Amino acid sequence: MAEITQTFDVSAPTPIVWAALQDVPALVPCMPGAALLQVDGDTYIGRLRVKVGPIAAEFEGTARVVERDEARHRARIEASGVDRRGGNRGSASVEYQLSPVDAGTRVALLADYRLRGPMAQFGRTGLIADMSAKLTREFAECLRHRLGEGTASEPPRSEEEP
Amino acid sequence: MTEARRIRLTVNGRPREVEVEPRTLLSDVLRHHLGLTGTHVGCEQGSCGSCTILFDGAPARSCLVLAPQAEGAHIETVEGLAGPEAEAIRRAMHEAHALQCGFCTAGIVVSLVSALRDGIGQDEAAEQVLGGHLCRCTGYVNIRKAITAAWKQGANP
Amino acid sequence: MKPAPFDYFDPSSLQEALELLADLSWDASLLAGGQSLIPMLNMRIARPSALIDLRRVPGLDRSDIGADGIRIGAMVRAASLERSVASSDSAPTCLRQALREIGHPQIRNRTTIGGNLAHADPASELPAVFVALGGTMTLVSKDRGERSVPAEEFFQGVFSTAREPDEILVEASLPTYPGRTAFVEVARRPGDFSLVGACVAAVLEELVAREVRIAMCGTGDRPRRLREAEAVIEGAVLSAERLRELADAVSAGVQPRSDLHASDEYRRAVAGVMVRRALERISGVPS
Amino acid sequence: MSPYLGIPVPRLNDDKFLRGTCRYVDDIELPGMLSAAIVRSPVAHGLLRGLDRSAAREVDLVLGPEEVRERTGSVPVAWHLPMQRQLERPLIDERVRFVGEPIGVVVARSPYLAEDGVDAIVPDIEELPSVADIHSALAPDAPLLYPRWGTNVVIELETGDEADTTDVVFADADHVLRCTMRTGRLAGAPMECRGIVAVPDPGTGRITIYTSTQAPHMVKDQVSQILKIPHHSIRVVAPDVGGGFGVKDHIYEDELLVCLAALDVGRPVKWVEDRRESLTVTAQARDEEWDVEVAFDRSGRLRGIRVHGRRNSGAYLSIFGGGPLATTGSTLPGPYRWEAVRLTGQVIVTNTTPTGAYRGFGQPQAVYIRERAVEMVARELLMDPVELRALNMIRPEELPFTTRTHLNYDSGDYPAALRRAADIIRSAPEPPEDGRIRGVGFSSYVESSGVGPTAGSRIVGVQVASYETAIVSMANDGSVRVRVGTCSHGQGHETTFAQLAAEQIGTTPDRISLVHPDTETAPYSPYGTAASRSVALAGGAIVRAAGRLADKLRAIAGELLEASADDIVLQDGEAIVAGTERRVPIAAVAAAGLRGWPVPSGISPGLEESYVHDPDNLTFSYATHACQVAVDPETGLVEIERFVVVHDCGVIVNPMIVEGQIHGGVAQGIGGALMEEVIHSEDGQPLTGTFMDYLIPTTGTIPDFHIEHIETPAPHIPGGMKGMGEGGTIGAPAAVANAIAAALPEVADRLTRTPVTPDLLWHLLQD
Repeated sequence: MAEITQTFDVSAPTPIVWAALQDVPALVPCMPGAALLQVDGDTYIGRLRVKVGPIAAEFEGTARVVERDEARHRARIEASGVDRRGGNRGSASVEYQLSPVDAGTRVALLADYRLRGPMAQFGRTGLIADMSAKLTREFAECLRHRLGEGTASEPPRSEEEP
Repeated sequence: MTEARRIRLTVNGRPREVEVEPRTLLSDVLRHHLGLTGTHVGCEQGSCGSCTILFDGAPARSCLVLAPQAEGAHIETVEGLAGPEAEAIRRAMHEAHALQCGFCTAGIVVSLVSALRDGIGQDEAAEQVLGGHLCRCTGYVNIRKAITAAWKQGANP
Repeated sequence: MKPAPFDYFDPSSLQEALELLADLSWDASLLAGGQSLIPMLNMRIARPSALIDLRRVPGLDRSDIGADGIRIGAMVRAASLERSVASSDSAPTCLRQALREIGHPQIRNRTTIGGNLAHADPASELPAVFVALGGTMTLVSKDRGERSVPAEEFFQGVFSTAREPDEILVEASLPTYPGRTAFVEVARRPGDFSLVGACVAAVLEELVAREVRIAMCGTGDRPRRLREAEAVIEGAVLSAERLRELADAVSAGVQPRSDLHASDEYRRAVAGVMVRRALERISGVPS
Repeated sequence: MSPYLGIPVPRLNDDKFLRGTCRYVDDIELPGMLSAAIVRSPVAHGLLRGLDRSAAREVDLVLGPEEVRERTGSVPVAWHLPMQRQLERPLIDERVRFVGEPIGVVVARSPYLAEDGVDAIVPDIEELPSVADIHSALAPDAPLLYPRWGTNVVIELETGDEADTTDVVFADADHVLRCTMRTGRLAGAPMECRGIVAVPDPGTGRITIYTSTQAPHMVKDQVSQILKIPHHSIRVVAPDVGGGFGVKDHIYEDELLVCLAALDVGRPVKWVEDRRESLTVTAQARDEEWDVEVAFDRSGRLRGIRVHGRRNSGAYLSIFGGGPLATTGSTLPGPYRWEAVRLTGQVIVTNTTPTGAYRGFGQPQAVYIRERAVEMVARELLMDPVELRALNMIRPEELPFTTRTHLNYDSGDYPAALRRAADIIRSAPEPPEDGRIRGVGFSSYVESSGVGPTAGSRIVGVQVASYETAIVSMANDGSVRVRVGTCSHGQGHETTFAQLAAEQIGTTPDRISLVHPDTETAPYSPYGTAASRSVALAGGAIVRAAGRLADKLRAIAGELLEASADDIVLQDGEAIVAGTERRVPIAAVAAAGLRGWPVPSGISPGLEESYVHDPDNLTFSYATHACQVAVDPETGLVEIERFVVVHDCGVIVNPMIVEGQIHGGVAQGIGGALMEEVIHSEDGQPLTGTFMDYLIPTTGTIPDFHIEHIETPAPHIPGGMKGMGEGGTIGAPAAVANAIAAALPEVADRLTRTPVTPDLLWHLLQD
């Protein structure tokens, strides 16, 4: 289990950023190793490949937008998948909150990862926490570039509670 | 390739040949293809040392060697250990009651025999070499006694 | 606990190995000594579709300890380097000490220097030594040829390095270091991965320390130089309280993570202790 | 003076282990044999819908929940306590309750392919919220593992003195010490994992089972009951067994599934547990929390001890159920006089690996609680902990002594062991000045061993027969076969039992062989080798059976030598007319006895004698352990520098083997005190599935020991032996913890959990 928060600022105004965030298929490429296989309303069927050194897993599953509060610019996505080859099961809850700042918009990401199976039982290193942090960091970094059309902006700051 | 490969190796002085999947562990080759079940498998994580064999003369975990890595290698297992050092270690372990359930014993015999052959010091053997083996029965006390006895004897045969 | 199936290749030349690696994409693993990889294969945590065994690649198993430093082929076994280092007077003490902390003799007879470094286990001892002494990794790929990466840039995270998927680590080298060095670690049992390990180097004239190098393992996702801490004693006269200041700076400078075996607070505090003890060892300053 | 007893006879069966010709389960290869792998739950709690096997190719058989449920009865709990909510459960239930719970079996041509098959199967499980520790399991809104109970508490236990009588003692005492203690979860971790080869005989419907077990007859009973196979169709053989320590005292779901699979494919099927399974699925132990109160007077007199325990049972009650908690209760008084002893406790189910028997079985907890508390009391009174113990110890002249918990201590001199251990450790040379802090701690206990009498088992609710039978027979050449139901797996019975028989029959131990544990030849013994019982129960039976055989031999020899049987002495393989030169080899006597003539009238032909041994009491070994540690306060690393054991296990048959048992037992105790702990994540994922994460002692962590024996025979056991196999593990953790506390008085009162890891100790030293 790992909880990671990431916040970053983009120069675009909040409504624009909000709109952009609603286009999930367009965001998928920002998730390293992720691929969208099928869309069904607010449910997205996809695949996520993760690899840390020799350790690799390929999760197939669904992501659903479970909360969308246009007014407060807040939404939560829940995803869960199975790594058929490795017998791992993963689930994640990603929440984002937009707030206007003078420079544009502040994006706060809160991701909560849960893993079951051999990978979760690999005790020694802080592997899972590290993997999740890396995923979220790269996702945030990519979002920042897209949403801010590459304009200079605050690099993501992150905290973790592994 | 995943399909079986022909592996040639020398085991206890005899040239042997097996045809196995490349993922086959050397411990399984020895035990289940060559019938040398004296080498025991205690963890397949490289931690317990029960499966220790001599790989080109040096102690190694046979559970951490893939069959193809042993192509052309000279392997010695507990069954093949002979000579004064081997008998000295066996006698010392018997007389000191250095084994109980006996499962980890083969690996320990292999490591200690090679240490005695290579002229490794007694303390090094009792700390470093024995340190690479887990035993759940003896608390190691009598194994160290056996090392003391064998090394004393090795010094003046 | 048996490995999942994989394709196995044992190329007989570096060129052949590089071509295979280039073709097989992200899902191939390189096999050196296998003492870290094979346990992961057995537990099926690692399940590469292909293994490329470097066992038959010529020229990777030579090491050379000379006046201009140490060059170690990727396939040199820890045990054999241990022997060459023991018989050399120019090899740094910390290397000898760190080598003896790698597992047990039965493991060191198989494990290779290249495999140990490329695996980049954050608790592993050797990477800290290479970071502290400013070592260099030589990487080769089919398309881009050879490049050198400083150890500090090579290690990038848990099991993660600067090695591109199509690259092979062929050699690791250490420059000569003019001063004294020491590697000190705390582990729960002899031979276990370090909870915290410190590699320390300093040139000492009287009790003035120069060229100070400090790198830790077990205190984060990779071994790191602790420059702020180094600065605390660089050019200074070593004394008991100076070393205590240093210990505090070390503790402040590391970002350890909690795991089963120790909390981040523990690692933070003990990191300072290890560095202090290592310096006491090489300087003779009593605590 | 006996020629064979009390002698360090080197073990008779070492050679095969030293040369690799021994045979463990995984060494058995049979024609046409297939391999099995177990399908396990990846989640801690959920509704089990089935298995998606669509992707499982290259397998010969898959059995899932449905097929298994159709054909199996329920798995019984063999220890029934009052207020126990679980007496049995299905082999595969409608829901999974811990990670690793078996939910199916795959059979294929090799273990590699069988594991591929397991990988290809995706369990269909609807995940439920889980609880991984006793506190979340007791929370008012906790998810329930067995909703129909309305609670996660499976047993509520109350033993010893009544609440009110205990209150009176506590009210009258000068002081009451209160604290909460915790013993970490342990794994038995024998070096050989579990394993089975199941060999069906389609022609006769019989099945032969080779399995790594401490109790072949228990396995047979369970296979018959759970798989509904008649007893006479089952044969169970224990080959060489690579350690048990309690975790191999019964058969597990895994082995039962393999038997089913073998019957289906009609071919031998082998399954060998891997180390991850051994450390995450095989029954675990301890994992308890205790509220402890000790009432005492200014004078140092111990008055009462009152504890409330919370035991983490894991997903269900394993075979011996709440037995460990009950045993903690009965052994709580230890070697001291108390006016009141009371234990209440709860056994709590959680979504973790089931806990069961492991060396010590509840007694290490009793000793840890009591002996830690006793040294806390000593510290509070500024008394020497040795003097405090001596003041309260039962004196030799008070024995036999009945405890507040109704144990009848047999014989010995408890204070003598304490004094001697203290003298030895305190005469140790001054340690070097190395910046580390030294401390010495003690632990005194009475080991309840030789389990033991049928009457006792009946009272406490154990459903398993606990007497032992020995059959001793002599062949024409004078060689002797000894058959018992206990099952040596490292304890050296092959040697010890031979010495016992040799002593009676007057022939050398090497002429006596212990028959390999096999339900076809061994007398019934479902309890097997466990609970420090083999030498007292089976050994006592051998003394009697061999004695009967010796009487018969003397009678026949008398006939041959024309002397009175009473004048015949059996020694060194001969029958001799006392004080004469007239003698005849035992072989000649044997030949006559087996031929049937010449034998005296009234003596039946044949040379096979048996004895059923059901003593009227347990045996009570005792000891004091003394330990010196060196603590590095900056790293929290603890080194055991000295360890002293002064003990009494009655008549010692083979001192070398007894000391070996102490070495191994203490080493396991030290492991539990300093480094061993099974850890589950908060959502029930086991995190200690390797020997890199579950740390057992290596040679560097165990010092040489100083051991001294006191020998007070057990008055009620033929031969006078007392069981002692668990003593080291029972006493050591408290001695180690007390030594650390003595080294660091500033943390002594907060040092209340095991294991004492460097991290834990460092944290205690910080605040």
